[in-house]
Amino acid sequence: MAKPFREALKTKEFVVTAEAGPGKGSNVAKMVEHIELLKDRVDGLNVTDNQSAVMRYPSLGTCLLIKEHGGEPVLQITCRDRNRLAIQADLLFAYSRGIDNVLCLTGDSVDVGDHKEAMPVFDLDSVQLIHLVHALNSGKDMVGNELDGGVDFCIGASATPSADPIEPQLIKFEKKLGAGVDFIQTQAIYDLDEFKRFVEHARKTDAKVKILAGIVLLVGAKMATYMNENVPGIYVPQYLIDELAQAPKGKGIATGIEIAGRLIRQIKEERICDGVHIMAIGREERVPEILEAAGL
Amino acid sequence: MIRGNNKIVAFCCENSAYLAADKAGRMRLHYPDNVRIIRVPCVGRVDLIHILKAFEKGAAGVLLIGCHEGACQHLTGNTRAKERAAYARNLLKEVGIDEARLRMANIAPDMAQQFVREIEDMTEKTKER
Amino acid sequence: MIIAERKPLEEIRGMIAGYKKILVAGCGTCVTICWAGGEKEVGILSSQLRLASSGEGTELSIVEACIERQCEKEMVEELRDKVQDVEAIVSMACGIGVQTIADVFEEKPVFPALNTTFMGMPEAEGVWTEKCRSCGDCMLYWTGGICPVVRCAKGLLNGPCGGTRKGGSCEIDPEKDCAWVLIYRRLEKQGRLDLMRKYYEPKNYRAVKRPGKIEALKA
Amino acid sequence: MQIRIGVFLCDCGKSLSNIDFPKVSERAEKLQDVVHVGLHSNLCLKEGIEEMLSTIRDGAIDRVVIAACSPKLKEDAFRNALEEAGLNSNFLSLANIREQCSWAHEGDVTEKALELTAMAVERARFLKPLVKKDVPVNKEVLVVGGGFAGMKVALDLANLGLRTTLVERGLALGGRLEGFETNPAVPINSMRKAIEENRDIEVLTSAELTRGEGEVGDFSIRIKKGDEELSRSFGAIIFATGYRPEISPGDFQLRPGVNLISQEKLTEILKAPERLELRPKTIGFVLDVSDENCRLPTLSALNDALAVKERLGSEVYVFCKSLKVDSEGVEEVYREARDRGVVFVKFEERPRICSEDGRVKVELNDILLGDEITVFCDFLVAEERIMPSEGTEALSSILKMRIDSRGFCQDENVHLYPVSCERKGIFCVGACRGDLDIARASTDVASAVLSTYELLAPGTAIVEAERVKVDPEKCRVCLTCIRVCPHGAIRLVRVDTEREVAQISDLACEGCGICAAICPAKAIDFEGYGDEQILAEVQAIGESL
Repeated sequence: MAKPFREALKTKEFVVTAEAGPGKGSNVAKMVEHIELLKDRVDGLNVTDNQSAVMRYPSLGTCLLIKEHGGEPVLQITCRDRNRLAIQADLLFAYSRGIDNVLCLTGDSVDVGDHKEAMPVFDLDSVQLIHLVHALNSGKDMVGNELDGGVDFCIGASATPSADPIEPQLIKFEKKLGAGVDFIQTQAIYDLDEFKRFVEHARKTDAKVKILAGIVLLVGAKMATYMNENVPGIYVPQYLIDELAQAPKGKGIATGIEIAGRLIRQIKEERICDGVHIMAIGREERVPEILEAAGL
Repeated sequence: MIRGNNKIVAFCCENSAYLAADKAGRMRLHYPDNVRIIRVPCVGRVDLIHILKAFEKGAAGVLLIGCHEGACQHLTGNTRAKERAAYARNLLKEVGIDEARLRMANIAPDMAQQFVREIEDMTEKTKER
Repeated sequence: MIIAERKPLEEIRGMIAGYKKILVAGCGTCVTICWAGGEKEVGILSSQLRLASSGEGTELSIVEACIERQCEKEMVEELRDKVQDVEAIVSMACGIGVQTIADVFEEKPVFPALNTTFMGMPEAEGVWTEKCRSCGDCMLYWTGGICPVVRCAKGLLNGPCGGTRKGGSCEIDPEKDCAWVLIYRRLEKQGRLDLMRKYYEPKNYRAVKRPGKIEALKA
Repeated sequence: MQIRIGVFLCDCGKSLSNIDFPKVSERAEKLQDVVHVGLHSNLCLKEGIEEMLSTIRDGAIDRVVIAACSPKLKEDAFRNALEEAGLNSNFLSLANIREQCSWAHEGDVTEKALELTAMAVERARFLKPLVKKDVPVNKEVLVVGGGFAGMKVALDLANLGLRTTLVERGLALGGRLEGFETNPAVPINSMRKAIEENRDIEVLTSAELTRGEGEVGDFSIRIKKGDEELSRSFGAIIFATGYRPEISPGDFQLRPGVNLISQEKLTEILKAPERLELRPKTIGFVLDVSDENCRLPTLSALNDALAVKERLGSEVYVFCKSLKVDSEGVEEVYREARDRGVVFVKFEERPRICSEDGRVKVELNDILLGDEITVFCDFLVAEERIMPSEGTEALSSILKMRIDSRGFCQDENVHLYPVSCERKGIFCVGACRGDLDIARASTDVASAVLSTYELLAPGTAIVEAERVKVDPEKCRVCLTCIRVCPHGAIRLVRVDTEREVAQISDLACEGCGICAAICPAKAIDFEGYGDEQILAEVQAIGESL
């Protein structure tokens, strides 16, 4: 059995989590494979919630699977698909089944997903969601009704250190810290100097919050360029794109693994933050290699 | 049922196309006689309903002819007409009228040959329908 | 002002299929100003309908009219004489006008020729943008006069999402500004950024009980 | 009342043989509301017009349709004739059966001539009378900019008896003429004195325009002078805001230590050569790098080159590509410069300029020698680019005028040249329109002064009242027409205590009809080109007669 994630946050010098992206369909075999592969190598498996607004197997269901296979799940909840009733109900259910880590997110717009005509809910925003989880943790629902059997969630929030302009993002980030979170998981970072400035800023508001740097595995120069152009808040510096471009054909991913390993090693060695969250979008099976490259 | 009259209605700016048509006459440049010129003070005066009504009357084609871009006495009349023609083509498409039956052209007052070519061209195009 | 746009001709023709005599009724207020359903558009739609049906060889006679406001029962009454002579009414008003006509002339089928889209303002000639969603709980006083409910694609109340694109445009459309970046810049200019730092509770979606009703005379 | 249309057919001295006039005549009689059809051979001659007039005077008809030559030829004469006969001159509808019918087609065109006549008749049925009226115009003129052109405009207008207000944002009049070597020399001081002495010229220095409303004949302008804001009214406005020289950083990098200097700096040196530690042995000028058609920079470089020769006695090189000498007197200056020993070196490829041992090294391929040459200069005077004055854009937007693609006054449009802009009663003169020398600016001034005089001197202007008119009942106040009118001729006017509606100034309107086409409420009527009149013509097309 994995050690509880919140324990790891408190005690471990360097926390490592990995992202698990559910697939489209009821076949969970591949997911189980990934769980088995990663559950003992990382401190938490973080499950996306209809990521990129593309309908998939649910976050909650995947978290249950992780639990069943002896892993430590982190439930991602977005505000896009559920109103405040549904979110609270899901959280109660999650806690009742031993899922007690939650990452509170706004959620990508339905316009970027595969059900573009869906109603975007956004009854709450991410800051309000954090407040909601705190309310539940205190034994009451968000309108103040007593709960029969409370919850105790370890609460996380996200941040975008490379946003441009950064100031409005920082104000919102401070609101998240103000609402009270146990850990921060960032959007992919590649420029460590910029990231250091961000951590410094975060520490000024909340000295104790645990910060996990987001590491997205680059599989080639094309992906890096695509992300720069199309994924808000992610900026891959040109020297990394060049490095990827120089990789021999078919070896792009190996270079990507090396880059990810190098970043993680540097973060750990320089104690820039408290850990990393590895997002190997669609290449979860390569996470062990990244860990090896990072010397973990 | 609207009967076809096989006419081409040419809304001509009196500062350019209308003068070009006059010049074509003076030069005896003969062109098909199915064209009906309607003089307008600026091609920007031509409204969508004028175009549509011409087709309702059974026109084979409609031409909007104004000054060259940058030479409109009213600065934006010809560019507006161009936009309007594009919009009108969509309206025509919706009712199943070949978009090629509506065209916007730019002509200078002395371009008699060009005027004749526009008329001949439209006549030729609309014959095929 | 209410902004609307005309439905595709095919959809309108689908609605009126089978009717031989129709009234196309425009509205002289909001939809006139937004170039969707005024006297001018009544002329255009009628002309298109005539052209399309003559192209098909079907019979269609159209009565054209445009009144001051279709959302007023008394004004809609002006159409009564014309309505008597037709089998169906195509209303070129917003959804409110269509319903008023349908209420006044219950015996006749009424068809909407427009899609009512939003409340907005003219941005440039022929361009309108949405500015208010009539949430019934106006918060413009703390957002620098920029409404996040409608201008933020997600209607967020506590700041931008992580989707803000480089330079401050919106996740869903690089052509649109991120409302929260606009709010930040406005409040910064006014030296009121403290307003943005405050936490705002989840929105009260019962500020207006839907369907909305206001009784101004009631205490 | 029943409309009674008279149709006058003209066979142009029996020359239009491919039209069967008796047949046209016979069938035209059957057209709706036609009560008279006359066949003529000479409608454009006095006798022809007399024949027509007698029919009108009989009172038998009240609308006239003339099927003859192009309206572009005789329309005005026909309208005058109508008026002479006591009929409103707008009750005229023309069919162009000569240029656009008889002459344009081969074979018999009787049918077409008849249809064109029918179109004109149909249109005539919808004509309404237009009343000519006098509108008063304010005879005062605002001149913006107190440089050479502005001063000259003010003086010339004042001499013609029109009062002017000359607004200059600087401390004094004179503009760039101060310290600018001109040939022939401009008597700037005597101009200044003449203005001071002229009681018809009010000079406001350190003053700027802040707001502008209204149209030709009645502009309301706010002028800020110090802390004061003055409200004034003018009948016309003349822009003479001049230019601003600029050295493009991309073309030349003026760095301290490198003796690449601006023209301004050279003027400073020339004023007090005694302050120089060392008399420069060689001075170079470089031209045609940023703009091959530079007029003012060329002129000033030539004048400065001569001044350098005279006052410093240095060796002078002018590095140029084509040397624009098309301004008055410039060829002469150029010859004089050559005679005095100024060396002109022509290049095709951009010279390479760098500093070496405290001097400026210019390397270039001399196209006359066909060889690379190197010249060391103590100073190299950089070419200036002529740019619009600062604030041109803001000023233009105050008066709702368009600027050209380079930011100068006056949109690029052939119809506006030389000095008009799209708004009637506003003129642009001199270098605010671009790179114009003194001689050209003087021509501009003459042209603008003449137009202004014509416009304002009578104190009133004759207009056709409400030719293009907004129906206040139908106007939805959507402001579309105000936004689209290319001539700034429409504004909101309060019609009663509650309502404002768009109103078109009869004087400022140029009759394009763009507003009438775009008005979503169909509230704008354009007599002569109204919807019902245009559609009447359309309706007559293809009607079997």
